[in-house]
Amino acid sequence: MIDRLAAFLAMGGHGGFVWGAYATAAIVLLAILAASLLRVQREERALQRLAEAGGRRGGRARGPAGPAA
Amino acid sequence: MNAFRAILVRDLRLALRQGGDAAAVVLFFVLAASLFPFGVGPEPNLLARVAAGVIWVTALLAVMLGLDRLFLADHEDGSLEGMVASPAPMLVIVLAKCLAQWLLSGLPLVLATPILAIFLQLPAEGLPALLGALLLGTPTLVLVGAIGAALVLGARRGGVLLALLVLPLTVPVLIFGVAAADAAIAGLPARPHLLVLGAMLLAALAAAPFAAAAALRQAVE
Amino acid sequence: MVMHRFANPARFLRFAAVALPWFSAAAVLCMAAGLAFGLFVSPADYQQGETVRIMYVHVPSAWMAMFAYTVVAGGSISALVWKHPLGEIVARAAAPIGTGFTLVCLVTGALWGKPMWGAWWVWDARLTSVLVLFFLYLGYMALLGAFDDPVRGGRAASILAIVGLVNVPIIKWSVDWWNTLHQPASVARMDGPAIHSSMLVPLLLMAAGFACYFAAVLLLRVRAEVAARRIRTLRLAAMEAES
Amino acid sequence: MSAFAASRFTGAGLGCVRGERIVFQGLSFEVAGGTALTLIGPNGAGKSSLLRLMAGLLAPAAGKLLWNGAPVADDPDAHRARLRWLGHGDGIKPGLSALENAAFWAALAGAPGEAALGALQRMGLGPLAETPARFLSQGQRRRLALTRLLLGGAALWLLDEPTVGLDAGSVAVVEALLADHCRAGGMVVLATHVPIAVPAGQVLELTPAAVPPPSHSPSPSP
Repeated sequence: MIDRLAAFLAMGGHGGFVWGAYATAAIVLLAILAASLLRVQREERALQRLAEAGGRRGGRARGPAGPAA
Repeated sequence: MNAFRAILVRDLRLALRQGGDAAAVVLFFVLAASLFPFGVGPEPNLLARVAAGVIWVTALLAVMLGLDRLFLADHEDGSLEGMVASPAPMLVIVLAKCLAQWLLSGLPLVLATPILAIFLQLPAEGLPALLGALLLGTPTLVLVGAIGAALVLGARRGGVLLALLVLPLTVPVLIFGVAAADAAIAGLPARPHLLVLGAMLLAALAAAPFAAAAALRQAVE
Repeated sequence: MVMHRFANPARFLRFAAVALPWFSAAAVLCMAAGLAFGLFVSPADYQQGETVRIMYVHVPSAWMAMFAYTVVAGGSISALVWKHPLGEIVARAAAPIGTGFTLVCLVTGALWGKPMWGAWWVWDARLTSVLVLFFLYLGYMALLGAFDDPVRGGRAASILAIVGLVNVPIIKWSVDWWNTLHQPASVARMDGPAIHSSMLVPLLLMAAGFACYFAAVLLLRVRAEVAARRIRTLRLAAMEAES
Repeated sequence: MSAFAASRFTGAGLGCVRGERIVFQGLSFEVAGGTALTLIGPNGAGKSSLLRLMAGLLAPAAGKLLWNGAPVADDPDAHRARLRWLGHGDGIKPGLSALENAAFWAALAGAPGEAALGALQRMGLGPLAETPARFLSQGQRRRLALTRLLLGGAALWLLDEPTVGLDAGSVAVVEALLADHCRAGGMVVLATHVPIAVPAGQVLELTPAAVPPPSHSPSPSP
């Protein structure tokens, strides 16, 4: 079993290149995904906070800033 | 079109009175190209092989350098919004300024090319094709560069950003410009390459002013 | 003409909430199947051996790099020509993903070139075009952030994206011609062997997976962009209410 | 001073957005031939934006501009032919002489070259025609910029704070210029912080807070 796995990983001597290629794709795509997820959470949490803050001070600000759609 | 003539005459008169900018572009071109022998070594037939490419790339960079002032001076002193609000059509403004810019920075490069051809051991039979290619190519570079110059108006690092935006778009002109000279050196006809450069120039003349006008319009908003 | 037309594109947010899980699931499934077929089932190439498996990542990323740029340019056109408020947001959201795919394509191209020709970078026609596309992406994003006013940057970048779209075919044609001029016929072209049917399955699966990934992340980034714009509007309104 | 055909310049329900800020909305105005409209209000209230909108430099986000009832957007070239714009920047090139500067704007306005000298004399800059603009004082530069208004016989003058940084003498010259223009049937719209004596006309005050914060009721989205 182990040697079949080793042969598979070796990729006919070009293992470094093949796995390098797949690793690159994985790293770049996951990095973009992570960055996008973080950004969405950060922006939407800030929007939520701002909307609530707007609601609490509604008295002074003309026209209450209703809950974010 | 006295508006076209007025803008052209004004820009030429301003540049020739100040003198500095036009000379700076040509001096950069000659200096940058003359650096290559120090880099790749003075060995004649090596230089001969790369001469056309070196001349073209440095000409390309020289034109880009001269372009970021194209609309900036007018933008800063209020002339640009005055011109946009004037009856003169936007395309006329853009074309007049591009012609003035080419006469000041494109044409002098072509005139300085023979000197560099000697410095870089360019084979003699390649020179006419190279000059023809530069004559057809530099106006295209100015027209495409004008779009970039209008786009970066009001941007923070205008100058270097202009080159980053526009250089990728100049690859076709560079490819056929050098190919024309190489073909002539190899004894092949350079005409097809020059025809392609002419086609690119016509396309740029037709399309670039619209993009530059759109960019100017939102720059003076 | 509604004044707050970009205040809250509620309809889009509802669509995004529904579509996101589907795209995400499809992306994961397609890529898993693609990897399974690509790495295990499909045979090694008689000439290139195992390195041909790099194609299952390299080629789809090239396709996506091109497709993403058309999304950027399409969004820019709808923003400038039809004044659609979401156009610029979609373009702004698609650009980083497209850049990522272009980067993947270039790196995997080098990793494929090294074993095949012994050189990390080969001025192959397609690779060179992708390199120029990479510069176009960088130019777009640099222009986007070069202005203090995000709307001004958006509009300038939209014009550049359209100019870029017009130039992409011309650049591609010139680079192909240049490549045939300088490349002796003997060196195998980048597309390697004719694609054997058993290789087509993983290729298309990976392409579908990348496309669904692109759609999912695009929706995420558009949601983030809409939220960011709403925050700026709220802050401005609050500031005016105080003054 | 050629008399201008009687005409009306009106704006209906105009809205303006700069960046993501709604500068003003639902704004209307009317200027008749021979009268002036003075825009006043604190900074950021949208005086300049309204002027730029009238000049066609800025597209309105809502509403329409009408000239004698016809929408201006239908024929922007004709609109630009009948207006002269003077913003904060003088648009004067120090490297050129006063006459060369004036001749440039004359050519752009489609006026004959000789009109430039006449305009210079009208503004009292006749003797300085040949001097390079960089030697002119601030007041003289402003008057040189104002010569642009006299070229090409435009009915509508749009001036953004024309008298900023001017001494009393120059302000008087500006006021006389506006009076002559209105007497000849022309129109003037100017934004200003300092009082400027203007013949018959109205005042439009722009207040920044004229805009309620964007409502959050889900407005009909695109």
